[in-house]
Amino acid sequence: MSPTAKVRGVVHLISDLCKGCGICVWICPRNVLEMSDKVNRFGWRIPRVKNGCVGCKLCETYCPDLAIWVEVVRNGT
Amino acid sequence: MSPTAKVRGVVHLISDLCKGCGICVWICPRNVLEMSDKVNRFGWRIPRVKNGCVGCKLCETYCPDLAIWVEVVRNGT
Amino acid sequence: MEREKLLKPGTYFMTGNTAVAEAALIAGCRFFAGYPITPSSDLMEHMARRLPQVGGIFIQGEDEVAAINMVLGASAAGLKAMTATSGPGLSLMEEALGLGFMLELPAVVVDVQRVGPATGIPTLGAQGDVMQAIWGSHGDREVVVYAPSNVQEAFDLTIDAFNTAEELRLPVIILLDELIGHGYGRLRVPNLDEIRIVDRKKADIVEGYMPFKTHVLVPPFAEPGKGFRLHMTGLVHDERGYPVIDRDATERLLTRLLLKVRANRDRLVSYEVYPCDGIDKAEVMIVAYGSIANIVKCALKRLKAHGIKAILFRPKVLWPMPDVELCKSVESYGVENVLVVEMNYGQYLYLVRAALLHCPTPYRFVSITPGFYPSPKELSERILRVLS
Amino acid sequence: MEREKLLKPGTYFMTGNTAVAEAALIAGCRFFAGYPITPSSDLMEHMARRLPQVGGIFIQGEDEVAAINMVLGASAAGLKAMTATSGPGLSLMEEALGLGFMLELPAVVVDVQRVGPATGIPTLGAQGDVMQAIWGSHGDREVVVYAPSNVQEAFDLTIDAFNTAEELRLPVIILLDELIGHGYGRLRVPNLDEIRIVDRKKADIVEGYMPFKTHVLVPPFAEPGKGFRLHMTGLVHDERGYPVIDRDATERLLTRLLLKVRANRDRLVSYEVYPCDGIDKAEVMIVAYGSIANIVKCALKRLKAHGIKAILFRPKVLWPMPDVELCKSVESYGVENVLVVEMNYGQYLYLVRAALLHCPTPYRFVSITPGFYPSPKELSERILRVLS
Amino acid sequence: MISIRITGAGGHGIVFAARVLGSAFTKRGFNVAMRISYSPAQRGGWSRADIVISSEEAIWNPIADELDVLIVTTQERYDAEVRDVRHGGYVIYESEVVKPRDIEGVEQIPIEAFKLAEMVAGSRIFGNSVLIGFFASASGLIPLSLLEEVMRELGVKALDSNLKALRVGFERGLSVKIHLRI
Amino acid sequence: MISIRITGAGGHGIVFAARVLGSAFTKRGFNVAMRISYSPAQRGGWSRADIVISSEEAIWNPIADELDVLIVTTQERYDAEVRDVRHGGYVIYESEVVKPRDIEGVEQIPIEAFKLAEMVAGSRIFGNSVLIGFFASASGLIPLSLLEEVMRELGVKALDSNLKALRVGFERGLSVKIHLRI
Amino acid sequence: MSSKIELPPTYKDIEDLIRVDRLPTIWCPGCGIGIVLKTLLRAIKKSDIDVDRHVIVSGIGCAGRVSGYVRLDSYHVLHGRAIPFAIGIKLAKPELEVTVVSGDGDIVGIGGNHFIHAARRNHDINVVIVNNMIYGMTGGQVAPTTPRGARTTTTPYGNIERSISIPLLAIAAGATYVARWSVLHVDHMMNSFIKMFRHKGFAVVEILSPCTLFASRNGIELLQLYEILRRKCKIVSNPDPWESHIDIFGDKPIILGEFIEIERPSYEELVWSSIRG
Amino acid sequence: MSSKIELPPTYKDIEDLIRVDRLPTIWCPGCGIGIVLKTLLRAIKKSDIDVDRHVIVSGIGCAGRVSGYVRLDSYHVLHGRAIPFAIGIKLAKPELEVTVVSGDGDIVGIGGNHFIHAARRNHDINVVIVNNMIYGMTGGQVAPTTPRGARTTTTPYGNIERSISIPLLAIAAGATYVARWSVLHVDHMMNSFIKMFRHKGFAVVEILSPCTLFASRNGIELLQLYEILRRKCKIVSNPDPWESHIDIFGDKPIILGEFIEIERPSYEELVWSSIRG
Ligand SMILES: Cc1ncc(C[n+]2csc(CCOP(=O)(O)OP(=O)(O)O)c2C)c(N)n1
Ligand SMILES: Cc1ncc(C[n+]2csc(CCOP(=O)(O)OP(=O)(O)O)c2C)c(N)n1
Ligand code: SF4
Ligand code: SF4
Ligand code: SF4
Ligand code: SF4
Ligand code: SF4
Ligand code: SF4
Ligand SMILES: [Mg+2]
Ligand SMILES: [Mg+2]
Repeated sequence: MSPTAKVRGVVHLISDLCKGCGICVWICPRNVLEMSDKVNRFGWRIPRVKNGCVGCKLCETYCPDLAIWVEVVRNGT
Repeated sequence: MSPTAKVRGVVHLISDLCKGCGICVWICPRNVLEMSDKVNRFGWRIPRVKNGCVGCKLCETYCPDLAIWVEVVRNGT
Repeated sequence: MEREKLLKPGTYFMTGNTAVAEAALIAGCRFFAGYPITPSSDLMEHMARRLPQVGGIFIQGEDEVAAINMVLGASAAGLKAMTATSGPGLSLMEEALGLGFMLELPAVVVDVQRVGPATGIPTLGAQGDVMQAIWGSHGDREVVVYAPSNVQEAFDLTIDAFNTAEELRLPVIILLDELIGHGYGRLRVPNLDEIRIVDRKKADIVEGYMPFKTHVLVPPFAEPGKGFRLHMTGLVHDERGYPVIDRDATERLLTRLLLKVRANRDRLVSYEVYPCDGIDKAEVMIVAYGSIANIVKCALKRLKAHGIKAILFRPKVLWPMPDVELCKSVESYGVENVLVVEMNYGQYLYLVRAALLHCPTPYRFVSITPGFYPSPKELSERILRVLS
Repeated sequence: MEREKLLKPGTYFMTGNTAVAEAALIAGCRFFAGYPITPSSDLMEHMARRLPQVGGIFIQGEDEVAAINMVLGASAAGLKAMTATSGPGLSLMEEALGLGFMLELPAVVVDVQRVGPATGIPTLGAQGDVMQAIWGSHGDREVVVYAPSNVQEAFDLTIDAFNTAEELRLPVIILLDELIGHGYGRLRVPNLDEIRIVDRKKADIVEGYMPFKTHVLVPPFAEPGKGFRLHMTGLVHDERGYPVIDRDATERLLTRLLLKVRANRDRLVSYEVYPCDGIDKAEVMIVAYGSIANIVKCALKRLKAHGIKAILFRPKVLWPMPDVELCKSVESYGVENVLVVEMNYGQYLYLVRAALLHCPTPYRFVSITPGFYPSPKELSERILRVLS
Repeated sequence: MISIRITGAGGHGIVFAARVLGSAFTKRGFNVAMRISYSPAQRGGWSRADIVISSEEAIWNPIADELDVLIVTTQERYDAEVRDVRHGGYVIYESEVVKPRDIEGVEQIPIEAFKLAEMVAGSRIFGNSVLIGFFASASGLIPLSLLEEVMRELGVKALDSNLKALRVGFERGLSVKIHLRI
Repeated sequence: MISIRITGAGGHGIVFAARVLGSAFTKRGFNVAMRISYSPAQRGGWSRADIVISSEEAIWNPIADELDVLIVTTQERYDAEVRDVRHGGYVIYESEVVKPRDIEGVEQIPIEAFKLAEMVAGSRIFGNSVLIGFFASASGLIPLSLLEEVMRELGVKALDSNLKALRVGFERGLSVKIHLRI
Repeated sequence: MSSKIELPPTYKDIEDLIRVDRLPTIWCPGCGIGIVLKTLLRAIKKSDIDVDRHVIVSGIGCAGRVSGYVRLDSYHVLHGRAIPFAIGIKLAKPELEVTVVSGDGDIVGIGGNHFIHAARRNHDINVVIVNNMIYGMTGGQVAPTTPRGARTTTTPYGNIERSISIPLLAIAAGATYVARWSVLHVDHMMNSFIKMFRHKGFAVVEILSPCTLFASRNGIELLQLYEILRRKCKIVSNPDPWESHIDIFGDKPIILGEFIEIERPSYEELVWSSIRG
Repeated sequence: MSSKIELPPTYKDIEDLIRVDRLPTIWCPGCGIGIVLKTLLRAIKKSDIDVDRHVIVSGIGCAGRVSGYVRLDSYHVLHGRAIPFAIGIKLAKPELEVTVVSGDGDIVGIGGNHFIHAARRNHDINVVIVNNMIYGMTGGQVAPTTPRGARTTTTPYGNIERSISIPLLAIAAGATYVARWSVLHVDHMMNSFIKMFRHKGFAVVEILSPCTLFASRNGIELLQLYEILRRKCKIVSNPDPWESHIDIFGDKPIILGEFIEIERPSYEELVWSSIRG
């Protein structure tokens, strides 16, 4: 993969696993995420995904609850 | 007291306190002490005092059982 | 000034753990060393906040062993001292409880019981540490074991516990369980003057002071730093406190230490018979203590509705045991069946059986699953099944 | 090859501590973790020398808590494991004994009793840890407590202890005292083939293996490293080993664990009635165990000379208690007085009393000063005084 | 003797509400026993307070056979606990979050505690005070002034906001009647 | 049943001597119970072995009412323990160090164990073996060969010297008669 | 409660090592322990050791709950006693790779004596210490790792104790591999975990992990704690253990890195070679 | 047994501090503990603190018996627990000068956890550790201080454990005064004792002391052990704690000296000032 290849990410949330801690929101370098008013079935407020994900996967890496994951889509594929 | 003053020591043993360990014999720089065949009332062999004590008090200092002591006699006194 | 910082007379709604802590402060406790463990931690936390306010010392140890040994040290230095823990912690403190007994150091140990053994269920109450409280140390040691069953009693018996510890110079145990420790209830605090506070008798400096005199049950206490030049040892010792290996000295020391509790049993024993009036004959006597006894009280009404005349015999002090009193009740109420109800799988039961030998009566046991308090209805149904 | 290094069949003159150690090796013990304490240290020292010879592991821990937890770990890994200590160490091990019970880990703990409480008299024997052995942990836990009274029994009951621990998957205790531990006596070792050795039942790898199945009393043991992916916890857990907070699961787990001992009591109970023949009626039945029972045996002759027909009832297994059997003996010999003789200030006494409720009989207690074994003459005089 | 249960999510101030009620009954001279329980999870989850109020001196048991009143602020708790309410008993539920089922013989009373709290005190977190006030006036068992006194004594943060919420709840409760006998 | 006590100073090999005797009686088929005690001091002081030999299977008690035989190697122990010897019993004492008192009804037999040991085995430390041999032949209860066998089995250091001392003790004992019945 | 939860596909690599039926975990929202858990499992997968030979032992505490979420042979033992239990396993079955995962209080508070003596004897086990600077499970009491001045439920007037440095203590006692990272240093953490599995001897990896309780007792948000870690952690090569005390609210950087990595025969090697030899 | 023993006149200075009626001590002939005892008492006499304010606490072991021979307020408590007991006394009565005297096994074996946490909190007590490199009282088992290779009753094939360095451990844990001497260094020992009384904070003085059992288990005479100490001990100023491991049978010198002497507020100061303040 060339370092200049444009990459974007599609963010998925397993809402049952999310505890609404906001780490993903805090760590995302592109401010792709923000907390929503939606609560999951355990009563936790969960984040919402906005546009602009570059697929860096920081949110996935630092989510303590395995609740968020990112599909990396390479330009053109 | 002048450093050249001749000093000698008179060694006393409290035989009831002695356990015959031989530390005094071992540590005496002048070989003034040696183990004897005499046993005290607890059955320990006790040391015997020979001549030549210079009053350095090493035996007294290192006797763990407070059993030996040295009277230091200064020359002429 | 310190006195001003104590809980004011009045009526409160507080937890059992808080009531114990506040009572301890009123009783004069000025040292607390502990180690966190559910469901006793909040008692410790309360002391962490409150002790400095009254000029006392709080310290959290590196473990329970440290905590209880610090308590004994502080007591040796003359302070009234206390710790609080739960089952796993009590297991770790048993060796030191024996030392406190041997060194005649007053101390109060609170065990807020939870489900055991091992880690069990930390957040739920039980009554599984009863026999351990009485018999958990190696060697023969006596202890006084308090078992309050409500917030008011948690307060009152804590005062008693400190008084007993001071008077007899030994460690005593207060057994709560989660339901009483964390449960809220009414507490009426009287004027401080109305509360009897006992301080250990202190020795005067005299030539030839014998720290472990054997012709008095509880020799006066010698504080360090006063010139007594006292020696205390956990080895068997003579009247001077010197270690000895001698039959008579051993017998003298150990019997004197044990007699502190045994010879004072009549004063120490405490119990309730419920209902206290209106009944002169009961087919069934239920023996229960602590929080379970409360549920029994409620269940009695239901039993009555089923035509069963039953009374509750509730020790407030589990040890020394009100065994003679239990037999007296059995006899005076013409009891035909004794029913022991415990939230464990049979502990105090054995001591009740031993007591009943003096008034042989059939007995039954109802075991309540540790952690899961039954409602009065559930309990009365269990009882009915056992009786039928 | 290992087998060759075991004690050969034959007759020996050795100490009780050595006999326990050698029996442990024969029973298959291949792990020992301990911490020095008089009068059990020589047992550990023997294991330090002998275990490497038979391919076993010896380690001295930094304290007793480390030692017992290492023993449990080794047992969890599948080895037969053991520790030895004395009262102060047993106090420190109580928490872990509860864990072993909860995790269903076989282990053998030897307590060579000395005078307590606290440091007491380290070099002299006593019988002060009896109730602690039975009741010393927090929460409800069952244990099997062996009380050999001579070197041969020290050997035989150690084999039994390992077998019971393996069969029921729980920690068991062997109570010696200094006199038996350090005392020499005759030991006859049979051919190894004649010694019954039990190994814990191992689980086979199957999908959906339930490590804590509740419809069998003792589930098969799953060894780590075999792919079971097992979870064990000291929290109350379900059949999968997962922590749960649930009344039924708690009841199922705890009752199953307790039933291992309770449901097997008939097989576990062991006792001797002495003299075993030549007497059909006894006014007095003496209950005693361990080394004191030997002195009682000798004293019986003297009692007879005073016209007192007495027998000895001696539990070899203190817990589960031969209570039914005790009552049977009371009844079949027409016993009029039960006399409990212990080298403590009254411990097993309470359990004897509880047992006697089923055959109410007057009882007496003779307390022997801990540490100071009486001669048969002294003892019989004490007994005569108590009986008169 | 009456038994009340207050339950809801971890952040709903259940224990505080229960302490206020318990203290008030205590001040009125009753014997009050109260038990607090939490869901097993470390954070989040639910909490619950069971209060038994008795006029008999010797009764200190917080565990009742059935509930006279259930005060509930989450659907999950409602579903789990409504069955404990006795025939003839009451459910007071936060009507924004709880959708009650039809239950024979149990009177179910809605109150939008969270919304009211937000309105009068600026935040939904004072919903618990609304509920206390509501129960007090509906049952007629505790005067407003006593509740205010208790709140002051407990030394709560944001006392003013709590008092506001309390009062609005009390007001709303005046139009409702809960019949209880201690 | 007979009871024997061997006692002396810490370095006198008391326990070893007692183990040899105990093992020998065991090999002869008796039940032997033995107890070892020490003075409280950390080192030095005395040691003591009490041996009870019984022909009854169930008897394992090393604590006797009185002694049939006391074997003693220090004055201090002699003074402390001689009173435990029964009327008609025996004292075997190291005659170089122990000066016996006159005691009615107790036969006191001297043997210069230390000196003999030094003579035949080169060191006084083998005095304990002299005493065992002496007791064995004087009592007629243990043949020399059995003692030798036991010593070999116990794997003692300086076996030869011990055996020499044993034999000289055994020889000396032949001229003495101690009457004991197990 | 937790019916039919499925892990995201990006966790397929470790799905078989997680007890998915027990999710979500009991940990608070944002608790760092979850990051340690997944990193550990990935390291196990990447280790050259068969997963069935991995054993996890933990004591009591929030971090101690790790053992209950791993689908491995795992033991959740007494508070403070994970190390001796693990030593028992390792001595008995040296072919197992035994890793202790537990909290700071569990390992260096009540368990401190086992820690120093296991280090001294160089037992061939791994110890992962999740250091949240507090007693989490019991509700936020002071721990030996709590910074001076910090408020906890038992230091309501501020902590007067000096906090312990785990790397320094470990090395002084004799540990042969010691590293420290935070939950924000996942790659380094993973690398250290893999190293500790390979290491023959006592390996200690301390992971700084933000805790809700520690934050709230000190008047800050959990995410602020993460922020502090991000800002103040400094990775140093060959860091000086004497400089390793953590000053969470002060100005000094928090030193991370591998403090020691040396070879010394492990206790197990020595004991087994003496038995076989 | 010990009727009418009188001390030599040269001990008149400390006669009132010795329980003469209990002499001779139970210690073996030549045991070094006696030298520690008399040096300690002389230091107490020379300290600026009233003797009645001195308190001695010890655990169980040969060294622990020191508390029974001093005519001072003295407590002979549980094995390993002298430090927490002493802390309890000191916290309760800060005007007392509390000194723990006990054995290596007692303090850093079973008592290791109390030792490191007391050091960390810098409790204002003194700890004299008589290090005889073995468990003496129980008959000669391996101690954490036993050198590698040494034979003891529980290491019949030679010790495979590394011995602990008490100064290093103490300093790493947070002790503020740490010195090591041997019983052959009476003047230095005395000096350190006096210093530790003055020192406000956790002071540790380790004294190497020859033991009959250690000698005999290793096939040498007690006096040979004294000889080894005389030959191998090397007094160093500002010694490096990392170089402080003791290699008794090897070639390396045994480093003696004062390892650290720093000021840091003691726990007692902080706690009492917060109460009074
Ligand atoms: C013997 C014993 N004492 C106390 C406890 C209570 N306890 C459970 S966890 C814990 C501390 C947990 O702190 P830490 O080890 O730092 O783990 P964390 O919860 O912070 O991850 C304590 C004191 C216990 N279970 N057993
Ligand atoms: C809880 C407990 N475990 C074990 C013992 C037995 N014990 C007494 S002293 C001692 C060790 C002594 O060694 P050390 O502390 O080095 O002192 P020394 O005798 O060498 O001076 C032990 C293990 C005890 N008394 N209590
Ligand atoms: S980090 Fe994970 S648990 Fe936290 S809010 Fe984001 S997705 Fe939810
Ligand atoms: S992958 Fe990176 S950019 Fe995309 S949401 Fe996650 S953190 Fe933000
Ligand atoms: S040093 Fe003391 S005890 Fe040892 S032999 Fe000399 S005088 Fe006796
Ligand atoms: S004083 Fe010195 S010279 Fe004299 S005997 Fe003692 S050691 Fe020897
Ligand atoms: S209390 Fe702290 S460590 Fe425990 S789960 Fe919550 S955030 Fe994690
Ligand atoms: S065993 Fe060692 S430490 Fe103990 S008294 Fe003897 S020489 Fe001293
Ligand atoms: Mg923590
Ligand atoms: Mg030592």
